[in-house]
Order: sequence, then structure tokens, then C-alpha cells
Amino acid sequence: MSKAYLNYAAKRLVQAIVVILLAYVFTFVVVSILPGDPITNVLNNPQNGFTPDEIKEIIAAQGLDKPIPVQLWTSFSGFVTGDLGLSMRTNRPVSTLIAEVLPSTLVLASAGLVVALLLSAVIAYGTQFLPKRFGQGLLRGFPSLFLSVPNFVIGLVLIHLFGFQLGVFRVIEPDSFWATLFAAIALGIPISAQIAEVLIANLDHESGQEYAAVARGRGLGQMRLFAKHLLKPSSLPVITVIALTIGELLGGSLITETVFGRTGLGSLVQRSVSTQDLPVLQAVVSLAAVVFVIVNLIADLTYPLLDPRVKLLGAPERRPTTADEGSIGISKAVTP
Amino acid sequence: MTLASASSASHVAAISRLTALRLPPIVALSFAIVALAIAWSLAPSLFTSYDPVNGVPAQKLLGPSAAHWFGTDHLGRDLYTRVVYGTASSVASALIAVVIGVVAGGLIGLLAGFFGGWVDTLFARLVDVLLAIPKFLLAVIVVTAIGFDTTNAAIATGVSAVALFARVMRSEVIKTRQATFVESSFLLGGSRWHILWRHVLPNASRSVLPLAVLQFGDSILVIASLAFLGYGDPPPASDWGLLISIGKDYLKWPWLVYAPAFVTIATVLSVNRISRWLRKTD
Amino acid sequence: MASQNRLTELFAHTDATGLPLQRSAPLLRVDGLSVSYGPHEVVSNVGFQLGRGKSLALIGESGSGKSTIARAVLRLLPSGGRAAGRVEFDGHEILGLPERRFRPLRGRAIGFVPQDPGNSLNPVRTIGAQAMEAAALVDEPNKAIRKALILETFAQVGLDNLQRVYDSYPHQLSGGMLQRVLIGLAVLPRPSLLVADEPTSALDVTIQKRILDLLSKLQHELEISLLLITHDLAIAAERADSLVVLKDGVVQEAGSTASVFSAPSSAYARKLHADVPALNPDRYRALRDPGFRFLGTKADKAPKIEVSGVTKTFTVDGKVLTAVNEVSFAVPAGTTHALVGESGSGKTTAIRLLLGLEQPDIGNIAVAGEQLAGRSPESLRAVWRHLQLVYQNPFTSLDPTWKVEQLVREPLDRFKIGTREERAEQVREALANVGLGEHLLSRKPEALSGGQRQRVAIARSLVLKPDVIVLDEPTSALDVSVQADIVEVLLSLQAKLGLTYVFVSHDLALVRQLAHTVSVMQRGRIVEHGTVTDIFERPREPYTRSLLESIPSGAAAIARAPHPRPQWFVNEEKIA
Amino acid sequence: EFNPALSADSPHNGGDITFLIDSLGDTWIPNNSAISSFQGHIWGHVTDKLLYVDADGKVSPWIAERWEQNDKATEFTLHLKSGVTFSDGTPLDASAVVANLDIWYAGRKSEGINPIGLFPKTYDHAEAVDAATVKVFFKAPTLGFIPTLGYHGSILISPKTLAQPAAQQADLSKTAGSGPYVVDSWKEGDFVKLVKRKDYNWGPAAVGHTGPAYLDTITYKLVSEPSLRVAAVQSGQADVAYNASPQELESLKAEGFTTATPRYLGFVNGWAVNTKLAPYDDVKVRQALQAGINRQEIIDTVYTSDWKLATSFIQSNVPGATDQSALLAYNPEKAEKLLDEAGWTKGADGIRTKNGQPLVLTLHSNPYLATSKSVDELIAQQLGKIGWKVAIRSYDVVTYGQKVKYGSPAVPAYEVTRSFIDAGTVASILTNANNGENWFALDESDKTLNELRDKIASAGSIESRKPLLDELQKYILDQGYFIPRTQIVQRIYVQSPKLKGEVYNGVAYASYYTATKSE
Ligand SMILES: Nc1ncnc2c1ncn2[C@@H]1O[C@H](COP(=O)(O)OP(=O)(O)OP(=O)(O)O)[C@@H](O)[C@H]1O
Ligand SMILES: Nc1ncnc2c1ncn2[C@@H]1O[C@H](COP(=O)(O)OP(=O)(O)OP(=O)(O)O)[C@@H](O)[C@H]1O
Ligand SMILES: [Mg+2]
Ligand SMILES: [Mg+2]
Repeated sequence: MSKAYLNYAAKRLVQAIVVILLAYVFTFVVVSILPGDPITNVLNNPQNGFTPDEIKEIIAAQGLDKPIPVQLWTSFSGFVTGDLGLSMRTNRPVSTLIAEVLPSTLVLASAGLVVALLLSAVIAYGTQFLPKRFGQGLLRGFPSLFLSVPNFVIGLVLIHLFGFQLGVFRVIEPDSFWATLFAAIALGIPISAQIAEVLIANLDHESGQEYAAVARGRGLGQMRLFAKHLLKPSSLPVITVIALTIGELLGGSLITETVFGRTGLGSLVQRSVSTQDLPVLQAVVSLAAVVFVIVNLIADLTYPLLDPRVKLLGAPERRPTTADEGSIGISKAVTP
Repeated sequence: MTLASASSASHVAAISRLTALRLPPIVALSFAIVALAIAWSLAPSLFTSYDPVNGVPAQKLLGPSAAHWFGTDHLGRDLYTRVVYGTASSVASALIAVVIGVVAGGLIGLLAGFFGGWVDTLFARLVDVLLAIPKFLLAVIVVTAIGFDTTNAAIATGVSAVALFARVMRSEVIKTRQATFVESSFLLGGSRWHILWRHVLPNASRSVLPLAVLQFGDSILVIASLAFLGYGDPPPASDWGLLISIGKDYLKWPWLVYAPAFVTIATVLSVNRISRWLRKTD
Repeated sequence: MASQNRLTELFAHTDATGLPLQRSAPLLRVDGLSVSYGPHEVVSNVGFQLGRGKSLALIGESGSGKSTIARAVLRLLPSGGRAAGRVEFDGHEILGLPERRFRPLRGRAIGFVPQDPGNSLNPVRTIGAQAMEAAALVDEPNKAIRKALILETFAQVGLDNLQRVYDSYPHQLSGGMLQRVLIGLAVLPRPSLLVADEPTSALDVTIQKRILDLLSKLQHELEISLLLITHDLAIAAERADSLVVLKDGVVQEAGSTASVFSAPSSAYARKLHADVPALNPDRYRALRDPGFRFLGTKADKAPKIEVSGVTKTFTVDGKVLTAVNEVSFAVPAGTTHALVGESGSGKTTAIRLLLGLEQPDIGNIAVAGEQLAGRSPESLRAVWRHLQLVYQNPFTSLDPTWKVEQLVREPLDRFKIGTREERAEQVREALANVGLGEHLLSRKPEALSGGQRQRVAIARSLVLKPDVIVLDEPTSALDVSVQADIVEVLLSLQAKLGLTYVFVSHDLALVRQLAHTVSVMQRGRIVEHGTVTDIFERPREPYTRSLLESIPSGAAAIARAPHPRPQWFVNEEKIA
Repeated sequence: EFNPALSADSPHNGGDITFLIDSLGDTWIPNNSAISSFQGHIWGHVTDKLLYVDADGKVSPWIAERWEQNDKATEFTLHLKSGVTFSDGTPLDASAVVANLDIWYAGRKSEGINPIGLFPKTYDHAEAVDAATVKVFFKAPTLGFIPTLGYHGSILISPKTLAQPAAQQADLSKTAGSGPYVVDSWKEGDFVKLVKRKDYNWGPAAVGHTGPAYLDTITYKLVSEPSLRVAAVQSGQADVAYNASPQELESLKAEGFTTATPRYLGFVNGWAVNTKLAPYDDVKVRQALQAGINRQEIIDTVYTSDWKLATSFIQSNVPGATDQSALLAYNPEKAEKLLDEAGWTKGADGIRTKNGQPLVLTLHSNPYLATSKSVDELIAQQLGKIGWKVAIRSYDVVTYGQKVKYGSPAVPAYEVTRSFIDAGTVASILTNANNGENWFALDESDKTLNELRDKIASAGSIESRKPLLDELQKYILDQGYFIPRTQIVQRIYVQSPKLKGEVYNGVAYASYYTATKSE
């Protein structure tokens, strides 16, 4: 590994840590804008019959009457030392709550990613082999269709069709294999659309490149051309896209888990949002940011190793001369 | 005679203009659907004679028919009417989201890309933070912080799109800033601001337009998802996402879900098509 | 004839009917070929023949359909392209052949050398992996032997360091090396026909000559027929036995190189001939020569531009690179000074220093007596009023969102010159000066041709009425005929307005046509300078000499002048 | 060997049921969660109470076999059943009861353990006289103490559990009660699985069974979509769906499923009107509101025939409730007339105005009642016809808690859903005297109401209190202080026909202690 690469890696690592810490502060500030918290709320409900003095006393005991910066500091220093605090809503350690639900979300998210990858591969590579007129056009239409269907609608349809009509899975056992599979399909479909779109664009781009024609001029058939020449360069940029969709997987699980009745990070967020359980929200958002940042860090660090063309970020800009013109810059269609 | 020929001439001109645009039939259909959605939101009363809020309780939960295209809901209201009247808020909120995303994100990207240095570093970290938080989670948190209603959901959706636009704008600006024509304008006496507003902004914005259109479709979905989770306006508002969300409680009467879902899908699909077409023709 | 035997084999197992060999027939025979992309026919009824072991050049301006014909012959037309007519290869019609039966011919019988080496190899695979594909076309089961064959071929095309090349990725090699690799891959399976589509237009002059020499050598050694595509008449004349001149997809003239070259019969071919600078060194003599009188007056007047001892270094990846090294030159008012040199020799950097776009590490630059070093951007603006730049690439130097009128008026607006009406008047005048009509005022650059764009760019610099215009390869992105127009405009403006030019180019033939004085640059240094006559007629440095020798002159064609009747077939009736 | 449990006519033993519920609430700290309408289901099976209150409000012995009080109602003596143990083995004796009473009253606020808000604030202390006798002392007369012991907040928890810090108490599996079931496993936001306690032998006599429960396990599983809960029961994947949508009940019944719509003891669903806020300071406007609502249409449209028309502002099953239907009849003509008299004239757009101000009613849908929004929408239509402009706001639980309060200037009508045990406590809530909640923002201004309140408080017996209560109900409804909508069914159960024998208590919770499931 070159020194330039290590330099680059170190720089990216520092950046990643800064982003995670900032994300923590950002969430705190956003969530603290609203005056209110689960404890005060319960107390204020007249049905519970607390007197104003009692309410004040309880709130003070929780440290909720302290100024926001003080609360932020307490919470932030906890976070840095790995202490996520107690959930205001359930009074249990946030780390326990997250540990309880994380496996389920991880299973769902990874299954969703697998579904998305399979689906996008089938669609994108199908566009290269199906007959021009009919099948291709249809396949090419899939990504935009997938992107246009609200993902809760997909979920509702799947549950009704496969859960109730066909009885493939039991709705009240959302963690069973089949239920997880269908949830993963609901989660994966919109994501597959994004990946497939990039993949198709890349395949089109690459097969239109001069080198593809030259390789065919060397006597390569369609299949070999695809397998040997087009597959790798068109799939490599997808790594970046996949890394970016990690966030979507986590965000999408919010809805998918609600629709499928799964208990996971998403439903934890839902419950915490509706009660403004600040410590839990903080932890989940920070966790999401950590995951996102790490995955993207890995993608950024491996990409230069896989793709020989990439120039490392942060290398000084050089003005190209005519000798460079037509040389290979990486200008891939990485649509957001 | 002359009149007829004049009008047919203009007709021919119109057609030739259309063919000059080379509008594929799918795109034309998409424009038609979007136009219909806009018409629904501007003048809903032209498209239906029913009342969106007051129904006939005795006629609740009727299936689709000639009288009620999309059937009726649990309070005996015509669902088609509710969809039509819900368009304005669905479309307007998506628009708010896009405007927030484009203006805030665009400005951040423009300044970061153009000035570079610490301005860039500062904005880049902010954008990184926004990017690192899953978009939908961010929208949920923001809407929690500012309160649950459709406008706030739109604002939250916009905020969650800021990073995207900032990033695209920044990279476009950097690309444009290094373009030869920018240096050329500099040599011809252009000041920094002149170059920023007259050269960099218009050029960098070109790729932002199709993205904004795409984001419009996406915002409809995100806002619908927020409404679905109950973070939007309450009934009797009839935002599309809300309608689907209410409909899911009455799954015995599936049109309550499928009709608004269909309208949402058709609109978003059309918007996506248009964006794709814009990208291609650019 | 080894390659002939292989051809027979190829057809034997692709063509079940086993047609008898037509030894007498030409190797390639194109007849009535038309190609259209969608509704647009871009090649119409083209015909020509290429004999075994012979070479034929297709020439014509950009967009005339040369590549399209090559692609049609290789059956590699991009999607949407349809070909009609007959293409016979070795006596067999190949246009209508099913892809399955045609494919074995590609590479094995017909090799292809593309135009742009940078984009013609898969960037994410090593050269070796891609070479193996070509080697697979040779009937050789042993992988080690196949690799040896590859390395041998690499040596044959003049590459060094064979194993390194084999293991490299394309971006790790220079354009010239890549083009050698591509030629090697094309000849490795010993095809009987090589189609080379502008194999050198992306390369430096010096490398261009080496590549063309290599092609000629291989053609003779391996008895390959060569279909060479080029827009440069001089190259065609030097390298091909016969020529086909195309314009807008239609054959204008065809015949043996010598006859077409020395006595072009069609107007278009004549213009093509006239526009090649190398063939017409004195074309603009009348416009240029008056400028020489300023050279003598050096003693009385300070030069308009004076660059003395300027050095500029860049630090890239920790390495210090001296782009410009102790460069000095002076340009008297009203004359043209040319900076020539191979790519990367520091020409562009030198003029950026001159314009104040970069600051020199050491040295002084004076324009009209004013020092540039250490000036603020504000005071540089004042200098720029009198000192303007025309860029190499008119496709990137004009803002695509602006209209011509705005583009040309921009400098007036910026420097706040004149009233609205005056500005409009000056815009029209500037456009008229470069020979553009007012109907273009409301167009955007994308609606203009390359030549028109470059004229707009020149008008833009002219509108401020500067004394000095710096031109960085202003025509290298353009066709020869368009180049000739632009050069004419520049020279007549100089004659009319007494402008001073600093002209950067790597095309020495062009420099010879228009410059008064020349500096030859190599690796950041000026190795030789003098008047244009001195440099071109009495070069002192070997480097200058090698540059001069690289200029294609069509000399070979002239040598072959009394040529027997063309033995190839032309659609005579199509040549109006 | 003869086993009575296997004999033909004894109830079927064994079986597992799954109960689908829309939420499992927040914290499980017993004190903080005891009155949550979701967690109440679990506490009802895991814990016992000192007294039992049935669906008709009748109080009967449970862990306390007998009780006495002094004349001033400041000292109470409870006599406990013996042999009762918590599931951690600790005996449920007098000291355990004292520990519970103490923590109900005071909580441990600094640790985040709240007091039970509704426990009498007059509590002084309690003493264990002996293992089976507890004496409770109050600083002032506290008539409500005994009914409070049957209230769903007053669950008995092992003193060992109570001694634990809050974070431990929040882990449900670490909590020990004395109920017929114990927690087998649970996951936050997902499920709670209960298994029966084989040695349980102290059920309330009022339910007709005191031994161990019949069903082996009960699993409370969170499924947040109502339609999914019902569909799961329909397809046999679960046994009980909680809070189904009323629309579906008819067809479910037709399909043979058991539906239950028990009513709790408490106020009906309706509005407490803010009389400080114009125009609701005008009795005529309030009366118009009372007459302008078509309550039958609400039941026909939003609900089913299982819902009952409101006959007063308290549910008709509460002892002491009287029938005031005449005051609640739908009479739009009367309403229009009243509004005309009050100076509200109808404009061209059908909306009434006075001095240029439109007649506006802003409703805040109650987030705890799923059907509340639909009822609001329907009422908006009804009132719209007589010239009211009705705006509907709906907030999530959190925002609702912050923004919507009795007497707040933005809230002309506060939607009540509220249970109580004894009608005698009602009157004191209504005004602001003695820590009252001042529902109608009247303060002390309504002499009639104050007089009735005081008389009810000082009434010596149920009999003498009855006519006073009747008068109170008539007065409040006639004044339009309270606008009833329907009798409230806050808990709707859809149940597989195989499951039988469940019992609903005074707060409408289903107890499966007595239930059996056939194969
Ligand atoms: N894929 C395509 N689709 C449509 N039109 C095309 C396509 N490729 C080329 N053309 C058009 O066909 C004509 C001939 O193009 P071609 O590339 O053969 O010209 P050329 O002589 O090789 O030019 P150059 O010297 O610039 O390479 C041009 O007008 C070009 O615009
Ligand atoms: N801004 C820069 N940073 C680093 N290196 C540079 C920079 N500008 C030029 N160089 C390097 O300086 C050298 C001279 O470049 P320059 O562009 O002046 O050459 P040129 O003679 O104009 O070549 P061409 O004919 O290809 O345009 C090259 O090696 C180039 O890579
Ligand atoms: Mg070409
Ligand atoms: Mg240069």
C-alpha cells in the first residue's frame, strides 16, 4: 500500500469520526428544539392526578430542568465514553434496548440488501440480453416504477397477498423466515431500483465505449464481451451506490417494520419519536450515522484498490495538457 | 377560408414544434398526468361535484361505481373527490420540500464549491452530517421537532434533501469553476460575483433541474410515508398518504388503499419519467 | 501466402457452400454502400476496392463519414446504424452474413486499430488480459506460448519493458504506447486486412510519425492490406497507394495517390490540398510578410512583450516539476511569435505566466513596458484590456448558456466601455471582422460549428481592441479546412489592425505559414529561437530537426508521381 | 386415580392464547405504568389487588378479606387473606401491603419512580398490626380510599421488587406479583409472554373461581395495525384482537367471532366546555351545541349497535347514573332557534356570524381513542348544517398532552375519556375547589353547581346522595357544560369462538384467569 493511500485513509478516518460526533450534536440540537419530554408529558396528563409541586420535583430529579448546553454536555460526554444513558420512556438502559432490537433490523436490512442486489442484477443484466424491442423496454421501465411505489404500499400488498390470501407466512410471527423474506422484498424493491438504474446507466455507458467496439473487433462475442469487459467496470461504481443506500435501508426499515409489525430499530424509533425519548433517538441516529460512515469509509477505502483508474481524493489538482485529453478520468454515472 | 388555412398552419406549426421537441409518447402521457394533477390542485371543484368533507353517512364504504369512481369511505364520502381535493396539499407540500432542498442545498453547494477553503470545509462537514443520517430518519426527527402537520412534514422532507442538492451543486460548481470559459470571463474583466452568478450558477444549475424534478416525485412519496406514519395533517385533510393510511384500517374495502395509491404511483412515475427525459435532452 | 491459407480455412468453416477461392478478386470490395443513422443517410453509395497487400486511404473533413464506412466494413456500427449495399471480403459478401458466421472473421481476418488509444482499452483490465483475447484467435493451445507470442508482438511494434507493459493497466501507459499496444493486438492474429481509423490524430507529431512508420513497416512485412482513415491529406499521400476523398458521405474523387495528390480533379480535393499547411508553406505570404519589417526596428523601439529568465515550478505528489525553465523571448509589436514544442514542453504554462494567470518563481515579464509580476488582480484587469487570450478548445471556452451576442459583449460590459448602442455596434463590428454574420447573434454555442465557435472566441478578444492576442493552439481542435479559414482571419486582422500575436502550436507547418519569429521549447526550456526562416531552413538543434522531419509532406506520393493507371474500381458516375 | 380437572364437566385445562394489542406502553416500572391502558392487561394477570370492582361498580373482597373504617374516615383497617405469596416467594403479608401503600403514595421521585397520581394525597402512614392486619391512617377524611384499592393503579408488587432501583424495576421479568400468571419472557415493543402459576389459589370470589388459571400461557403480542390484528384472528393465527375498528364488528359477529365492547365505569365520551371562552360563555350557544348533535347518527356511522347512546354525562352502568335522554335529543330546529336568539345569524355561505365573527368550534381529537377523529368529522358535518364552522386539530399523544388542557384559551371543548370508581367523586372534579380540575373554567362562579357539589360531598348515605346526583346531571347537561357524544367503549375485543369464560372488570379489562380454550 502506497504512502499516498495511507495518507488518504488516515484523512478519511479522521473525517469520519468528526462527522459522527457532529451528527450526535446535530440530533441533540434538533430534538431539543421542542419543549417537552416523555416524563413531563405523562405527569401533565390530568388523569394521572399529579400536583404541580410533585411534577416539578420529579422533573428536577431527572435533570430535565438544567439548561440545554449542560444537558448536551452530559449526554455528549456519556456518548464519547460509550454510555448511552437511560431511556426516558422505558427507564431501561438505551444500550439494552438497542441490543434487543438490533439483530432483527440487521437481519431485515441485510436480507433487503440481498433482495435489492439480486433484483437489480436480474433487471440490469436482463436489459443486456433480452431482445431489444419488448423485454428490454419492460425491464428498463422497472426501476422508475419501483421508485414510484410508496414502500408501505408494497408492504401492504405483500402482506395481504402472501400473508392472508395465500397464507405463506403468519403475520403475527414477523421474524419467521417467510415473513422476513417478504419484508425484505418490500424494503429491497425501492433500493433495487436505485442500484439497477446506476447499473443500467453504467452498462449502457460502458458498452458504448470505444474499447467495447475494439474488443468486438477482436472477435469477442456478446457474452464474452459482457462477462470479461463490461461487467466489472459497470459494477464497480455500484459499490459506492450500495454504500450510500445503507442509510435508505435503515430509513426504510422504519416503515417496513411498522407495516410488517416487526420489532427493530425502526419501530424503536417510531415509539421513541411519539414520546420524544431523546436518549434513544440520539443513540439510534448516532448509530445510523456510525454505520453509514463506516460502510462508506470501507467503500471509499476499498474502491481505489479495486478500480485501478481512481485518483485518490485530496491529491493535488493538476492542470491537464493535451496529452491527457482523452485519457481516462473517472466520470461514471453515479446518480444520487 | 383564410381563417381555416391560418389555423391549420398554426396547427402544423404546433405539431412541428412538438416533433422538434421529440416528445416520446410516454413522456407526453406523463406531462398529461402531471398537468391533470396540477389542475386538480388548482381547481378541484371543476373535477367533481361531491363535497370532500361532508359525506352521506348512509352511503359509507360503497365500492367503485359510475357514481363513485373510487368508491366511498367510512363516512360515506366520495373517495375520488377526496383524492382530487387532497392533491393540492400533496403537490404543494412536495413543492415546498423541493424548494427548500434546492434553495438551501443549492446555496450551500454554490458557496462551498465556489469559495472553497474553510467555507467549503465547514459546509462539507454539515452536508456530511446530513448525509450520514438516513434521509427518512432525518425527516422523522425534524418533523418531530417542529410538530406534526403536513407543512412541517414538507419542511422536514426538504431538510432531508438539502444534503443531496448541496453535494450535487458543489460538484457541479467545482466542475464549472474550473471550466475554461470561467477563466476566459475572468480574463475579459469579470469579477468574482459576476462569474458566480452569471456563469457558474446557470451552468451548475443545469443538472440540478432534472434532479429537482426527480426530488419532487420522491418528496411526494416521503411526505406520503410521513403521513402514513401519522406525522401529517389529520382528517378531514385528504393528503394521498393520509388516505392510504386511513384506507389500511379498512382493508376489507381495498379500494380505500388502492385508489389513492394508484394516483400517487401514477403521478410519481410521470414525474420520474419527465426527469429522465430532461436529463436525456439536456 | 500464409494469411491466404488461413482465410480459406476461416471461410471453409463459416461458409458451408465452400465457394471457390477467387484469387483474382480484390481483398476488399465495397460497392454502393450507404449507411444511415435513423432517418439520416450519412454515407451514400460509396464504392472502392483494396487489393491484397495494398493500402488505401479514406480522407475527408470531420463528419464526412470515414469512420462510419470503417465501422460498416467491420460490422461494428453503433446501435441505430444500418448499412445497405455490398461489401465483399475475399470474394464473399459479408454485409448480409449472420453475426455468428461473421464474428470469426473479426480479429482473425480483419484487424482494427481505433482512433483514440486512450479509450480503446478496457481501463479496469490489464493490457495482458486483453492481449490474451487477441492471442486466443491464434490456434495455439499453450498459454505460455501465447504469452510469448504477445511479448514478441509487443517487441515488434517497438515497445520496451515488455513485461511491465503486459502487467500494466491502460492508464499507466502513454498514448503513444497504447497505440502501439493496439496495433500489436490488431496484427497479432495476422489478419489480411487492417482497418486503421485515424490511428495518430490523438498523438503528438513526433509520435505520429513513428506510429505511421510502424504501420507501413508491418503492412509490408506481414503482407497486410491497410485501410487507412485520416483527415490529413499529407499523411494519406505519404502512406497510401490510393485515395478516396469523401465529403458528406459522398465520394468526391478517387484514384492513385500520385494522381489525386498532384492533380486533384475535384474542387473539394483541391481545397483539401490547399488547406494543408505542410503542402503550402507560403500560402499567406502576402498577408504575413509585411510584418517582417518590424523585426528590423528592434533597436529603436522596446518590444511589445518581453519575457526574461522566467522559471515556474509545480509540486506534484511531492515531486518538483519545472514546467518552464529560464525562458526568455521578446516580441516586437505587429509581429507573430510562435512557441512550438511537443506536448508537455511548457508552452501553455509559458503563456499563462505571460498573462499573469500564474506567477513566475523568478524572472520578469513586461507587456508594453509594464511589469506583470506581483500585480494584484485589480491592476491585472487593466493589463488584460490590452492583452487577450484565445483558447485551444472553442468547445469549452464559451459558456454554453450564453448567446453569441452576450458572449461577445461581455468584455465591454465588464470594462464598462461605451453606451449600449456603442457596445452593440462594436459587437457587430467584431463579428464582421472575424467573418460572422449578424444572424448568429442570438444563437448559443451548441448551435455553432467548431470553426464558428472559434471565430466567436476571437471576436470576443478582439472587441476590446487589444494590442496583443495570445493564441494557445487555436486551431488544433479543428479541421484543416476550418483551420485555414481561421488562420486567414487572424492574419488579415493583423495586417489591418497591427496586432501582436503570441501563437502556440505543435504544428510546425502551420507555424511556418504564419509566424515571424519562433521559439522551440523542450522540457520547459527554449532550445532554439530565431526567425521563421532561420528555424525552418537552418535548424541547429537535433530536437528541432526531428520536429521538422515529423511533418508529413506527402513526399512519398510526389516521388511516386508517374503512377500506372489505378487498378481499383471507382463509382465514376457518382463523382460529379 | 381420579383427577377432578379431567372430569367431564370441569372447565378444560391448558391451552395457549395470543392476544394482539396495539401497544405495549412505555416503562414497566409498576408505579409508572399501572394505569396505562395497555399495560393494565398484563398487570391484571400478573398482580392482584386488595379489592375487586366488577363491571357494575360493585366492590368485593380479594386479598383483603374484610375492612373497617372509623367514623371520620381517617383510619382504615384491612384484614388480609393468609397464605398468599408473590411469585418470588415473598409472602403477601401486612408488611408487603404497607410497602406498597407507601410507594403508591410517595414513589421515589429522585429515582424516577412516580407516585400513583390518584392515590389519596391525604395519606399519612400505614402500620402492620400483625402479619394479616394493616392499619392505614389519613390526615383528613378520605372516603374514596376503599374504592381506590380496586382501581387499576393499585397493584400489589413484591417488596423485593419495590426495593430495586428504577432501571431494574423497568425490566418486567424482574418484577414479581402475586397474580395467577407470571412473566415468562418479554421484549420491549414486541411481546410479553405469561405462564400460569400452578400454586395460585386466591382469586377474587366475585369471578367464581379461586384456584389456578386454566390457560397455560397468554402471549400479548404487539401488532399496531388494527386491520392486521383482526385479520390474524380471522385466519386463526391469534385468539384475541384488541381495539378492532368498530366498522368490522358486524361482519365478524356474522362469521361467528366473539366480540366484546365492555364499558368502563366513568364519564361518557364528550366535551367539557370552556365557559370562559366566547361564544361558549353564552348558555344558549352551549344549549344549541347540545341539541345540534345527532348522537344516533354517530353510533350508526362510526360505531355499531354495540355502542350505547349517552343518557347522561356518566356511563349508564355507573351506580347513581340517571337517564337524561330528553336533554340530549337531536333537535336542529331548536338549536337554530337558540343560535338566532343568541344573535348568531346565518350568512350566505351557511356559516353563522355575530359582529362579523364566525361561529367557530375548534376540536382537538383525543389521541387515546381511535375513533375520535371520525366522530369529530361527523359532528363537524352535523354542526355545519346549522351554521357552525368546525375546525379539527389532531395531535400525537405528546403534543396533545402539552397543548390541550381544560380551560386553555385554545380549547373551547376538551374531549373527555375518563374512568372513575365512585360517582361521588365526580362533583368535586368539576370545580376548582379542593384541588378540583375546574373542567368548565367556572371557578366558583356557579352557585348552583357549588351547592350541589357540597351537598354531595357531605351526603351520609348512597340513598340520600342519589337525588342530588340526579339533579347534578340534569343541571350540567341543561347548562350545556358537558356535551356527551356516546357512551364510551374504550376497549374492543374480537375473540376466537374457541376462547370462552373471560371476565371484564370495572375498567373494562378482560381477564383470562377464568377463561378456557377448546381444541
Ligand atoms: N451513432 C451515431 N448516430 C447518429 N449519427 C451518427 C452516429 N455516428 C456518427 N454519426 C453521424 O454520421 C456522420 C459521419 O460520422 P463519422 O463519424 O463517420 O465521420 P468521420 O468522417 O469519421 O468524422 P471525424 O473525422 O470527426 O472522425 C456525422 O454527421 C455524424 O454526426
Ligand atoms: N497547475 C499545474 N500543476 C501541476 N503541473 C502542471 C500544472 N500546469 C502544468 N503542469 C505540468 O507542466 C508541464 C508543462 O505543461 P504545459 O501545459 O505547459 O505543456 P504544453 O506544452 O502546453 O503541452 P500541450 O501541447 O500538451 O498543451 C506538464 O508536465 C504539465 O503536466
Ligand atoms: Mg471518425
Ligand atoms: Mg498546452
